[in-house]
Amino acid sequence: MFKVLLTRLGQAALVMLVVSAVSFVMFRYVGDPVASMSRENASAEEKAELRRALGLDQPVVVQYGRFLQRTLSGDLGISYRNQRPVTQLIAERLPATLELVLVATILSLSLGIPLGVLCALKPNGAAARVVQALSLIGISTPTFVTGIVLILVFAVSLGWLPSFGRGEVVDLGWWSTGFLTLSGLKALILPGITLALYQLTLIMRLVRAEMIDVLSSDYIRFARARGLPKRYIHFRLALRNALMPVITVTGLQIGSLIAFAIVTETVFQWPGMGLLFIQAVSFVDIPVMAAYLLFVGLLFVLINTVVDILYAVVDPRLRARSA
Amino acid sequence: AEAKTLRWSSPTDITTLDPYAHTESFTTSMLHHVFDPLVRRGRNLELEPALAVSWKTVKPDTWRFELRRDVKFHNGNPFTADDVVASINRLLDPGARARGNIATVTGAQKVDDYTVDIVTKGPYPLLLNDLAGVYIMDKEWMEANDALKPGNIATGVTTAASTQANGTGPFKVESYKPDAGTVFVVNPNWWDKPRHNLDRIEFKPIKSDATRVAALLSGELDLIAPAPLQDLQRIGSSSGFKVIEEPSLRLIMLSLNFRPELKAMPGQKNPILDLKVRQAMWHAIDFEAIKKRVMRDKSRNTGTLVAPPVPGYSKDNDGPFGYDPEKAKKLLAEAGYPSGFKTKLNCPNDRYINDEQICVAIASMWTKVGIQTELQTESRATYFPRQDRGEFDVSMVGWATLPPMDGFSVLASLLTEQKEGYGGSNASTYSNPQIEELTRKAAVELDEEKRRAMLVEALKIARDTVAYIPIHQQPVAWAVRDGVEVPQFPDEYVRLWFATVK
Amino acid sequence: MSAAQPPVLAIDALRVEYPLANGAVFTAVENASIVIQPGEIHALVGESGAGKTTIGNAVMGLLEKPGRIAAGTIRIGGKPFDPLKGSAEGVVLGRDIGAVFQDPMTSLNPLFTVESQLTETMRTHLRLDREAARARALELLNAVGIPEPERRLKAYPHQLSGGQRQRVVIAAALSCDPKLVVADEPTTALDVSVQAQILALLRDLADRRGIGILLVTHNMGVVAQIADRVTIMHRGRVVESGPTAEVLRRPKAPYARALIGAVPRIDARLDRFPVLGEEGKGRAAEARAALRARAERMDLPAEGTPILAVENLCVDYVTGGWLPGSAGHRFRAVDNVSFTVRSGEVFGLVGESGCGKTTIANVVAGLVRPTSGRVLYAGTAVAGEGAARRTGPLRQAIQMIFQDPYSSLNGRLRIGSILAEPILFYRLAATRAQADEDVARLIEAVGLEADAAQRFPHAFSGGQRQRLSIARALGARPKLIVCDEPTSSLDVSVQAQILNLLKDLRDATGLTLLLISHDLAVVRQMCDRVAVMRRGTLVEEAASESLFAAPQHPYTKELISLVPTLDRIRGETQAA
Amino acid sequence: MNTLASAPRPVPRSLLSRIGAPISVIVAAALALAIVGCALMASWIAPYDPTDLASFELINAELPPSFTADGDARFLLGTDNQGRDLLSAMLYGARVSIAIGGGAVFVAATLGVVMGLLAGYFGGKVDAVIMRIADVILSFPTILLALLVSGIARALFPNAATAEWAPLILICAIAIHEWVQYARTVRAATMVETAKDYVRAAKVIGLPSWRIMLRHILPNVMSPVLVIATINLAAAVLTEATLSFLGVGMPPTYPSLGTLIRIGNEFVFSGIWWIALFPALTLVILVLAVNIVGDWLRDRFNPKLRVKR
Ligand SMILES: Nc1ncnc2c1ncn2[C@@H]1O[C@H](COP(=O)(O)OP(=O)(O)OP(=O)(O)O)[C@@H](O)[C@H]1O
Ligand SMILES: Nc1ncnc2c1ncn2[C@@H]1O[C@H](COP(=O)(O)OP(=O)(O)OP(=O)(O)O)[C@@H](O)[C@H]1O
Ligand SMILES: [Mg+2]
Ligand SMILES: [Mg+2]
Repeated sequence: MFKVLLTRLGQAALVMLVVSAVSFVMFRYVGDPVASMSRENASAEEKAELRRALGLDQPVVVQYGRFLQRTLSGDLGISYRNQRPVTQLIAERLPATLELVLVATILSLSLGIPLGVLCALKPNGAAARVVQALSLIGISTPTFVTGIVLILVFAVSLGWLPSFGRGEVVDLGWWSTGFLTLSGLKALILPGITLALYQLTLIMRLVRAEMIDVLSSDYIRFARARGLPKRYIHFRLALRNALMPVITVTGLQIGSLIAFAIVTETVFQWPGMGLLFIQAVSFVDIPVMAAYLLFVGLLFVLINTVVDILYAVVDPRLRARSA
Repeated sequence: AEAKTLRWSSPTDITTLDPYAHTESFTTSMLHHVFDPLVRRGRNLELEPALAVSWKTVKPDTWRFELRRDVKFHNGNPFTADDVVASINRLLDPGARARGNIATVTGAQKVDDYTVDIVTKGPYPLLLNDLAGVYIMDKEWMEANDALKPGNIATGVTTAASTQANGTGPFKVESYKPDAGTVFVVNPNWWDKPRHNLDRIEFKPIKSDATRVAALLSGELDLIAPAPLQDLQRIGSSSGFKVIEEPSLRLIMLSLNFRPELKAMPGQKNPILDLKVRQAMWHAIDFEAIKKRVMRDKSRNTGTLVAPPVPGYSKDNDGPFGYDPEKAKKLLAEAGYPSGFKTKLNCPNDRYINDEQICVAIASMWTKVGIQTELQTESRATYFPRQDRGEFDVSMVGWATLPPMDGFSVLASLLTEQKEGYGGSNASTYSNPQIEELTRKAAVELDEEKRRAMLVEALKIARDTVAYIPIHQQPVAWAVRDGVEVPQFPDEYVRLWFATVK
Repeated sequence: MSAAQPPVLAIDALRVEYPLANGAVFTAVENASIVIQPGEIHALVGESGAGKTTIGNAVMGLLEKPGRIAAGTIRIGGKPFDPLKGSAEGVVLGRDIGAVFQDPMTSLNPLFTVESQLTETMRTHLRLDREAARARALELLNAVGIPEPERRLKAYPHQLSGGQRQRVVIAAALSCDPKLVVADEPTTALDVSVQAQILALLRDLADRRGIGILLVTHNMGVVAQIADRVTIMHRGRVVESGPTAEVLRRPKAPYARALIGAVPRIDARLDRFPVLGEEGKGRAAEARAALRARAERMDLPAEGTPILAVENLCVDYVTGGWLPGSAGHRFRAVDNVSFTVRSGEVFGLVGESGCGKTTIANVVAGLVRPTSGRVLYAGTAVAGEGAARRTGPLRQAIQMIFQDPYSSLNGRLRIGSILAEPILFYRLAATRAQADEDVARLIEAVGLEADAAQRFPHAFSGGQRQRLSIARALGARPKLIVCDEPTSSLDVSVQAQILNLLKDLRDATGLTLLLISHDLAVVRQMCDRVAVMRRGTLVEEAASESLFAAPQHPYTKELISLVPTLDRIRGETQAA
Repeated sequence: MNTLASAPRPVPRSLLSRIGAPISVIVAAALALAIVGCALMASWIAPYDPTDLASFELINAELPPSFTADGDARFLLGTDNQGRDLLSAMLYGARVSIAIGGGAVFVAATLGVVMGLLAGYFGGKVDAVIMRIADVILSFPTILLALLVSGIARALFPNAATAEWAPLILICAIAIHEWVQYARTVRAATMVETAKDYVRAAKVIGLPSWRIMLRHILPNVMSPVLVIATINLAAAVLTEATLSFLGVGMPPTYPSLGTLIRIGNEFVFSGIWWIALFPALTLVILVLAVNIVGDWLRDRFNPKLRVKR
């Protein structure tokens, strides 16, 4: 057990190392912070000096070496765009994003799975068709359009929900939550739905596809032969067999939502990680991007470790294998 | 009386509360609510006394400032000459990101508690313009908070001043959360007589245009600045909201490649080096159509490189060049390109108002006269570095002459060769000996009349030689709910100490 | 058994059809009628693929789609079966009808423990609470003879041996005291002693509770031992039906006569298994002849020298502990087993269900890594210490017939491609067309029609699938075949043909067989030498003749004594 | 005696019913084919060439569709903000979007399936390496990867015309990111399938690993792949629009469906609905159709469901 976790930790370190190295190669192509940081009438000398101050005149290898050195001594640097320590920025944004992702994931799982099962039970039923068509329309509409339409309807026309931001948040030590105030909860609804839509469709369709296969298997017939209640057969027995891809995809989705819920967070000006990141990209805020990508690397190794463990929880046949 | 709150939004956020750690104009404008400079821009952008009540040049390189008495910082500390000296020294520190804002200043000396001398490298006509952007900080506070050294967003140096502000300005910072919002509350002890009636300002950045508009329309905001051009009509026609607009100082133009070769035609002579070709390119663009269709009649077409309020502007220079595709074709033929030539056109797509659309229109117009234009647009993050490296044939430039708000900035940055601190944005290597000379003379000319004449002359040469192709002056368009009165300024600063809400 | 009570099951003139993909309709059952009175065990026997499973499924409303009841009626406990609803009024599956599916391997959901699968049924129908259900589940596992029931409750299906799974399925079927049990070959994977225990259990339930049982089986001994009545089917039709003694003693229909005549004997060794009709006729026979003819003598170690040596083999399984790397619980399935198989012989491996036979087979086939010990093939280590990677010829040499015919065929591939695979892979045919021809010949050799190549595995009966796996193993032209219960789902006549084929191939080519079987009669007829296993260890090894004539170990003696034979016909023993 | 009776049903069956597809699938397939066909033949059927910069006039910008009150008969679906004929822009745009979306999905799915099979089948070190590479890839959003790919491409081929290279760059950029999803899904399913008897049987036959993976395991793990692929098609088309906006994709003189939607979206507020609506509708119809056909195909993959309807 310990050994496995240690190996994973070692792998995580390796992943982060590679991520940071690739980032540094990449930073040459994402732009140059000098342009966004200098005054309009800065002279060429001034820009060169700024470039020197940023260390950008050095070869990439040297820049990377410096970054590694600093990172290893625990210093992730200061953002160019928000003059704050990057670690602090990430820590500040994490709660907002996690809460949003939590809502979206709960929404998509709690709707996607039952709908998927229903669609599998009656693949040709009218209800199943309508649900599927709607969900597909949902995902083939770009997120920014969905977001704006929701805002126009629920914020502008009806005035029920706020159009942007997190509402009032309550600080619980280092965590700021929007779950404890009415305005905070209201603010979660629209971005939550927008974010959930893609995931919901994906989960629904995956569940449906797997369920259709599972339902034709012998053990389901045997369960029928034992007269177990339909609900039990469908939602407990069969569903569990259909769950592997759902777990996989949900894990991936949670990871990428935490990291890159860019469009939704931008449309709703949600002060989370996605917004932080996209602004860092458009500003070429190298310290934020570098630290951020490290964080995401770690995040994904963690999530995927959890997912791998979940596989074994769901499917006992995989346990011996991991032993 | 109930508290008057103004809630407003813009797409960008405040970078830092340390005025010397950055050179961003939006942050500068925001911090102006918290800090005062020695001299400031008045309602008509004229320079007027702020923390300094008067000034004179005691020597060509020394300016003496008489300071305002009985001014208190937000924390109650009195404002004195020590604060000015400490502030200037802090800004002159090699570690200060904004040091370039007073590049010609060499130091400040306290004469007495309320008099300060500021020394420049030589005669320097634009000192006051520069000082309008230098906010005065509190020496004792800096000492107490270990912030005497400046922060710098580039080197990652932060101090207490990065997240806390103690100024003399009309508002105090109550809270500052990046991307979530900044709250200002009124400073009841401000030295000036407030022309605003605000108790509180809630600033919330919203990056997405559509969301910003929606938030205004849903009543969550009182002011959005800027408001997207294509939504102005809708906002204006919604009851309870109005659009306010004015031409901005920002001029949009096309920069032309003056290197020996074009990227689009490697190995061949650069046709753009021929004046006739440049004139043809100018004549081929239908600016009226762009104004009407793309800019929705909100822009102001121009023929020169500075906006009317800026010193150096002259009506004579500003006349339209005239849309004349036939003439353009003729000029091209005369220049030896009867069937045109190939060029690339590069534009940002998230920097200027409708930048991409303007460029598609221009590319189409040029193609019609035979200039085969390959258009590429990209985000500002990658666009500007490439522009700086001179990778473009024809590219879009926006210039607002900020912060000095003087035509000299166009000369010094766009029209001169890249050397001796000049030509900072002239990566396209335009060069004209007369302009070089005029620029250097204007730089030290303290007589304002003469200086302006030099600027006008240089800009005329630029127009005659088609150094750049000016397109138009961008509009500044904001939207407010009824009952909010905010004056607009062509430098696009939001100055809420002039704002009232009902 | 009062006559006033309606029969638990009354099938009248049933016809079941499977529409096929190509638009044709296949009639699997035609005009079948069966009546089962309370307390009666009704055996349904007949050729593999005759439609026995189909009848059982039809009764339960679980016909595999697109199968349908095309004609006839079914009454359960007197209530008519409604094909639209898929059930009879007031009859609840699980509670009123208990089902044992033919395939125990795929009947259990792989993701749930034995406990949960057993108790859910009881909690649903008997409204027991968790504890009570658990207690009863333990009782049931004991009743079906699963050792260490406590531990097995926590096990997942893949951790059980074939026989253990089959017993779990039986336990599940019996758990709610149903009035009718449809038991489809419930004892194929069981050793004779466990089988005897199960049969006694069924008989007891029928006698005491008046349960009616539809018992599908191929084992005539079993029929003789416990069935009250028997129905014999052939190609979808009932050819004979009546009281057991009468039918077994004096079969009238030619097929019935032939079938009974083909039952292998345990008391004496014959040269060949008796088959139905004349052996040398028909397409199947031609195909088999062709196979034999094609076969050339393989270059093998001289007959009689060891070809396979299993040395001190131990295999542990780790169970429990779902966190990766957590220690879990070790279970020794095979404990220090050694034996040697000589070239060209048929070596039998028999023993208790769950004693580790399949595990050994898996090790020999290279599917399970031994914990210690090793396996040598013709002198080279192929598993365990010092084993080299198996490459081409070595791989081809050892083939295996899996115990579970259902899951060992890839459901997404057509039979044709499955069978062609080894042929093409080892370039045993020059062209694709020739490979297809070989496939057709193999299919015919195992008694199916060549057009089976076009179908998918799910459209076959259990016995047909088993034959297809045999055909696949033969396709590779191996030198050693590990046969794990190769004929458990086959009726005696088909079984005879297949076993004869294997024998012939051995004679012709020197093929070596490692035969795992519970059917001691088959073992006696087929094997040259036999090893007997119990609880992971080898208890006895001897030449077949001497083993059956004079068993040494008490366990062996017990096994042999318990073999059900045609002579002990129930009605008669009772009368006697 | 033989009951394999082909029932007397020699009714001639039409081709369609022989395929056995229900009407909805046939309609969907027809629609998808129609859109793809129109896109492929854009240069012949489009009334104008929207990529020819000389062919449109800014004066014609934002004209409503010809069937509305103040529409212009020349432009059936109206014009965009540059005065391009919207119908032509859509036809050309669909070509770009389908090529890029389809290409990216294809490349990503192929790569992902192969990686997933390898990781799931071999486990151990192979798995660890592939999955950690996947984690690295996951750490970068598509945008950054696209910037990297296009930056490198630009560095390697400084003089390549953007419009020709862009689709390739975009396909690479999107696929490099997206394969991970397939890989992890396939890996999970492969781990389960590998333990099943039919795979063990294939191992005993001695088939090489690649063959077991491709022939035996693949068909059994395809169903989630098809689901993800059909859904990702929409996502890829929209990603292309985002990337083009960042300057690493198609130039603005060659708008794709996604770009048209993005541009049109800016104008919806001001009542210019057609620029966004028609391209969005096309995309929705395409995605819907592909998904319906995909579902049906998936069901056909499962032999047990095949004979149903
Ligand atoms: N994967 C596994 N994990 C844990 N225990 C297992 C596993 N596979 C088999 N066993 C156990 O190992 C023992 C031997 O199993 P094996 O399948 O070899 O038996 P067998 O002799 O073939 O029995 P049968 O005749 O019933 O098929 C059984 O007790 C079984 O429960
Ligand atoms: N889904 C199906 N589609 C088409 N034909 C099928 C299907 N299922 C079974 N059959 C065919 O129906 C016939 C009867 O099958 P059934 O399973 O009832 O046989 P069985 O008597 O149980 O045989 P066995 O003893 O081998 O299990 C077989 O010939 C089989 O090929
Ligand atoms: Mg059967
Ligand atoms: Mg076994």
